[in-house]
Amino acid sequence: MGLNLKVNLGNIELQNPVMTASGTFGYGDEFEKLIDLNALGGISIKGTTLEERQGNPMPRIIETSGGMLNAIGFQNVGIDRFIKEKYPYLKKLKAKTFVNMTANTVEEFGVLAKKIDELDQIGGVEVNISCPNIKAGGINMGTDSKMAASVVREVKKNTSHHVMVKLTPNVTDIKVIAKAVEEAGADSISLINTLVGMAVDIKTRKSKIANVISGLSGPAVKPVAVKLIWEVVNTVKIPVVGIGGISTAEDALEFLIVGASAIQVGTANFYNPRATIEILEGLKSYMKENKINDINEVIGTFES
Amino acid sequence: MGLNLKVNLGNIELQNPVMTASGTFGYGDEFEKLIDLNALGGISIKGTTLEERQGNPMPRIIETSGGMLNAIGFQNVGIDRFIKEKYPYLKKLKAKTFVNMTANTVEEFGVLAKKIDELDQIGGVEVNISCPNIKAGGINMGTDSKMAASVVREVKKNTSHHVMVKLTPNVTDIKVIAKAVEEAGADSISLINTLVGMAVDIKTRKSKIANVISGLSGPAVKPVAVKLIWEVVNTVKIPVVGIGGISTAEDALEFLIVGASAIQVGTANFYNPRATIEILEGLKSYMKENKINDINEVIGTFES
Amino acid sequence: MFLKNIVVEKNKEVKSDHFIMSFKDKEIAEDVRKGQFVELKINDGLGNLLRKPISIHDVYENKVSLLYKVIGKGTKALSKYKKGEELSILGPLGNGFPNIADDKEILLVAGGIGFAPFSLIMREVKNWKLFYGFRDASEFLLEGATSDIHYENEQIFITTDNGSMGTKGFVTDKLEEYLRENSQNKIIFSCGPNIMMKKVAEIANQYNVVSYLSLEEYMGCGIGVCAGCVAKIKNPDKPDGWEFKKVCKDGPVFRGDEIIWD
Amino acid sequence: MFLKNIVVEKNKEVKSDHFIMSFKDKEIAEDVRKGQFVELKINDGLGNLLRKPISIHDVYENKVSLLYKVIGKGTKALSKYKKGEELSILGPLGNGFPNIADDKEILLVAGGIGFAPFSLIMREVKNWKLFYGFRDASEFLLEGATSDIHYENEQIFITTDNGSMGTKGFVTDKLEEYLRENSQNKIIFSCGPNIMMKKVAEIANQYNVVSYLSLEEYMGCGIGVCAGCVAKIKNPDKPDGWEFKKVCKDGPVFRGDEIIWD
Ligand SMILES: Cc1cc2nc3c(=O)[nH]c(=O)nc-3n(C[C@H](O)[C@H](O)[C@H](O)COP(=O)(O)OP(=O)(O)OC[C@H]3O[C@@H](n4cnc5c(N)ncnc54)[C@H](O)[C@@H]3O)c2cc1C
Ligand SMILES: Cc1cc2nc3c(=O)[nH]c(=O)nc-3n(C[C@H](O)[C@H](O)[C@H](O)COP(=O)(O)OP(=O)(O)OC[C@H]3O[C@@H](n4cnc5c(N)ncnc54)[C@H](O)[C@@H]3O)c2cc1C
Ligand SMILES: Cc1cc2nc3c(=O)[nH]c(=O)nc-3n(C[C@H](O)[C@H](O)[C@H](O)COP(=O)(O)O)c2cc1C
Ligand SMILES: Cc1cc2nc3c(=O)[nH]c(=O)nc-3n(C[C@H](O)[C@H](O)[C@H](O)COP(=O)(O)O)c2cc1C
Ligand code: FES
Ligand code: FES
Repeated sequence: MGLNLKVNLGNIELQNPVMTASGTFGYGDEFEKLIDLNALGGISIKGTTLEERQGNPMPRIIETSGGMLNAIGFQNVGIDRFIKEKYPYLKKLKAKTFVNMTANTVEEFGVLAKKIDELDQIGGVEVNISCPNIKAGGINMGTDSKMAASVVREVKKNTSHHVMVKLTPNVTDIKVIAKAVEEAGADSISLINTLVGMAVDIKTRKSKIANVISGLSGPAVKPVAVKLIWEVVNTVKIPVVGIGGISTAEDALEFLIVGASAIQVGTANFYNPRATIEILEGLKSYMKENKINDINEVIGTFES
Repeated sequence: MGLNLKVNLGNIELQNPVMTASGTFGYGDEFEKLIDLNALGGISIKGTTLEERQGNPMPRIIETSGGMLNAIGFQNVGIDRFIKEKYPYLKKLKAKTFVNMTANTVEEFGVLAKKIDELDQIGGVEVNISCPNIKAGGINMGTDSKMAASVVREVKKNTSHHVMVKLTPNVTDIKVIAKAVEEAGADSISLINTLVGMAVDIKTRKSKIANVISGLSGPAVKPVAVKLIWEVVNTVKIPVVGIGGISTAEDALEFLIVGASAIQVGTANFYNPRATIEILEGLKSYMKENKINDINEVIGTFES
Repeated sequence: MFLKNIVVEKNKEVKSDHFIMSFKDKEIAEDVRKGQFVELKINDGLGNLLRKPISIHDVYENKVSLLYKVIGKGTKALSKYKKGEELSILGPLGNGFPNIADDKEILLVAGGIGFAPFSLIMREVKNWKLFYGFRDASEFLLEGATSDIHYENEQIFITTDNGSMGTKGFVTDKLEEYLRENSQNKIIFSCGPNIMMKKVAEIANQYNVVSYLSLEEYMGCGIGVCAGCVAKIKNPDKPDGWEFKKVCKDGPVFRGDEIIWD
Repeated sequence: MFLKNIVVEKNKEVKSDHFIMSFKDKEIAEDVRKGQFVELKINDGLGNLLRKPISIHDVYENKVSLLYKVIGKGTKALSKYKKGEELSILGPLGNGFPNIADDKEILLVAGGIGFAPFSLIMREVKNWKLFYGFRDASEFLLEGATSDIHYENEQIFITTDNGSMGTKGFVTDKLEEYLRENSQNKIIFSCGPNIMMKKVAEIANQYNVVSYLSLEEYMGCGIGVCAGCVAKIKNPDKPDGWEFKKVCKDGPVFRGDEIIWD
């Protein structure tokens, strides 16, 4: 008896709901010796910017209770080198590539989208809007519904690819942001990005991370993520991709049950490089045990 | 050589900066067999309401990675029974009592404050503004700077006690809320209250907590707390009390170094009932090792 | 109530997935009342943040023993403790079962691992009968766990779900059968799944017998400060006729006719 | 690169707080290059979420050994592993030290636990000298950890901070002393604290000797995907003349004259 794990994100189909989260899976190739990349539903690449970036000074990461802090600062090869050096490998995979991108002005988002539009073998773009808007005095675009919407409109104008918009959890009311990006034309929403955090070295009395402010991820944030995803699912009609602390099939199921159409695995890739594959296997076992043939029968079945 | 651990919260002095957090220490007496209550700097009592409340249905708590979720729903004896049954015990302690209180309307906050004003042996009130405003359609008062300010003004009008205002971390910009409550007359600010979270039972596909939405606390949230406290310290002039995941002296020092004048220990009281005392001892050791005579020389020495 | 590190003396699987852990501690041993519990801090990093409540199974000459079933990551980690290792323990906690005059017969009604707190009673009280239901013969804990307690075979009524031991069926049916014949001067103590205890309370009510039930709830603190572990208990003085009482502090044992099940 | 569970064969304290852990694994043993490392997943719940990088200390007939110092909660938990227990291991990782023709003399400069990756070199390469600095005689790892490696006493130069063994002073002073006399056909491999390695790079530069330094950074993934572990490396093609390279993947060994210290 064949189990169906295919899920749809609006106009695109994933062979299964297990994706990798941006910044935790490089450009996929680094994992080829460790797992079968063709088994994954999707791969979101390291956040890509218009120009190559070197990122923040060291130290950039530190472990915390049940999680980790990072402030990488978008070290990446830039969109042109991505297209030349990384895309040819990714396009051959069965896992759909999502080009995660970020910028500091609305216009730059448009330029990036236009370049990505040329790539015919991707699942879509993933727009990381949690970035300071340089023109607007550094306000985080992901925390302001108007800015968020204008980024999405600009991206939509410049590409016909599926546009997934990635939201930050650091807001008072996620519903407002979710609605705004939906109205601006987003094809799907992914969340959560990291929670803002900080850690102090009590010996030096300095930050443990050079950039001072950093992002919290890992199992510690899972309850926050589940709650926000449930809220967004109940607010918008477009599909939602759940992210945040997922490291086991049980975790993934929590997100699917509250209504995520797919999930992304982030930090878990670091401590368990086989996490995605084990989640996939676990989903299948859960389906068999519960006599479910189609994973879509799990999605959104939360009883409140 | 005597170490000085005394700290000031504006007009009041604590014999040391180690307090307990509301809802995790009952009314103090439950701990008398386990620790010397007179050794503590302060005790914030279980959130008290005008009427006795039974709280939410069960289950109310669940463990998460590095933390826990709770939705107790303010089960408490009500202000009148608190004054009659609990206050007589607390007033005799050297640890200063902070009467944590909450309400669903601005007026009710005033009534509570007036009742508390009668108590002559307390450190102050701690106003928990993270509560739905019933008259304003259930919006969380702690996430709206205007509502937060009006609660503080109403409380200040009704008591001459020190007014500590406890903030929720679930906002886009904590600075706005902090400024608003300072301008409204708050004598100090404490934070963080719990992060909103949720957990799903994949077998029943129901929430693991009857109330669905619950609050995340414990070591998992510490990085988020440190960051928010640092932001608030840099925004307001009134003293700030740090809360969130503190379970060791090292944790407490992170908060003091970023500028908290005192700290509150919450969830740690559950798994280590001696946490407060151990933190106190650890602070003393740190001072000795670093040849610091006065804990105030640690506060706010973060180098960014 | 004490908070201390005890040294594990024994931690052994007695039946599949059922372990007995024991340690020597005079203070705790002397302080214990029947039906109380302890809160254990399992130190395997932050995977198990909160303490885990486990009943006091037995006390004998300063040796305290716990009988537990591995059901999740906490009890799994507990089962890994080795002789000589330390464990932080908080207890004894809660109000246990009441003391009962010898002229009354105590009917102990246990479901599965709910048998845990009864050993101490069987050891210290004379006049008892045990109604003990479990799934399969492999889960019978009376021999593995309490081999040195003396009793007559007539004192014990066993039921299993699959009939592999005793009578096939519900333990509550056995209880009712028994009460139908002799309901005078009886008192019931019960511990087990809620669904079983609810039935016990009904039967007790029907035969006009007082019952004391030991409830289980997820616990945060174990000492009454978090209000995480409450049960609905009748109280005519409250507006709705009931209040939420703390299982850890006001219980875990409550009178069956005072519990509101919903 | 492999991801597998290995079975701990030995895990023993060789000097105060310094442990050797060894396990048998043919695949890893055959794959290792000198100066590579592995990432260990310490399973004590969530207290140690990320893997911990440890150099490959030695390989001998399919037996791989790690030499580590207990400095925090991860290494502490690692030291608790017992023979027979399993451990998830990822590796070998990174680019190690280059292969050097026998006519060149390799000067190994080690500071403290930085000695760890050199055993394998001392075993497999002939033409080497070791400059080894540490705090106190009690931290001398050469005997405890590598008793079966044969060398002449003249190959070894020791300095300690307190003079309890070898010469009192900096190991880099010894290195310079040596290079002052003989700097032809030499190459330097170094591992230890940054402050020492920076000095090594300076001396190498001064005497026109090529140096390879093994850097240490806090690591997230160990395989080049998180960019958590970078070092500033010269690159004239980049706008600022340098780029951040990944210590785990592009290193941990870099040429001393290409590293920018700041
Ligand atoms: C007063 C009392 C006495 C008990 N006595 C015994 C006993 O003698 N022997 C025995 O085997 N078991 C006993 N239990 C049950 C025991 O506490 C749970 O089996 C144990 O906590 C499960 O932990 P876990 O991590 O293995 O399971 P998890 O995987 O965490 O959870 C499995 C289930 O166990 C329950 N549980 C988990 N953590 C707690 C907690 N902190 N408090 C309460 N319930 C929890 C929950 O219902 C959960 O669904 C008692 C419980 C209570 C409240
Ligand atoms: C390539 C490489 C090879 C190494 N080889 C050895 C070796 O052979 N023997 C040995 O004893 N040590 C080695 N180390 C250092 C070792 O990784 C750290 O001592 C260890 O990770 C400390 O963990 P902890 O939890 O005990 O300490 P913690 O209490 O977590 O931290 C103490 C310090 O250790 C460092 N550290 C902690 N976690 C990491 C991490 N995930 N990645 C990098 N640094 C970390 C940090 O600088 C931190 O300040 C190596 C490090 C690297 C990068
Ligand atoms: C080291 C690191 C780098 C990250 N880089 C990016 C990035 O470039 N773009 C992005 O959208 N999210 C980035 N993230 C966020 C993750 O994609 C994910 O949203 C977040 O970590 C929460 O998921 P997790 O708890 O499973 O890690 C990064 C996270 C980590 C830990
Ligand atoms: C079980 C529980 C009950 C709580 N009840 C209250 C409350 O009544 N009033 C309040 O202001 N905060 C309450 N809190 C929040 C704590 O006081 C504290 O702000 C929060 O838990 C973060 O600190 P921690 O991580 O040290 O626990 C409660 C927290 C817990 C875990
Ligand atoms: S467990 Fe905290 S009140 Fe019972
Ligand atoms: S540790 Fe992740 S890139 Fe090096």
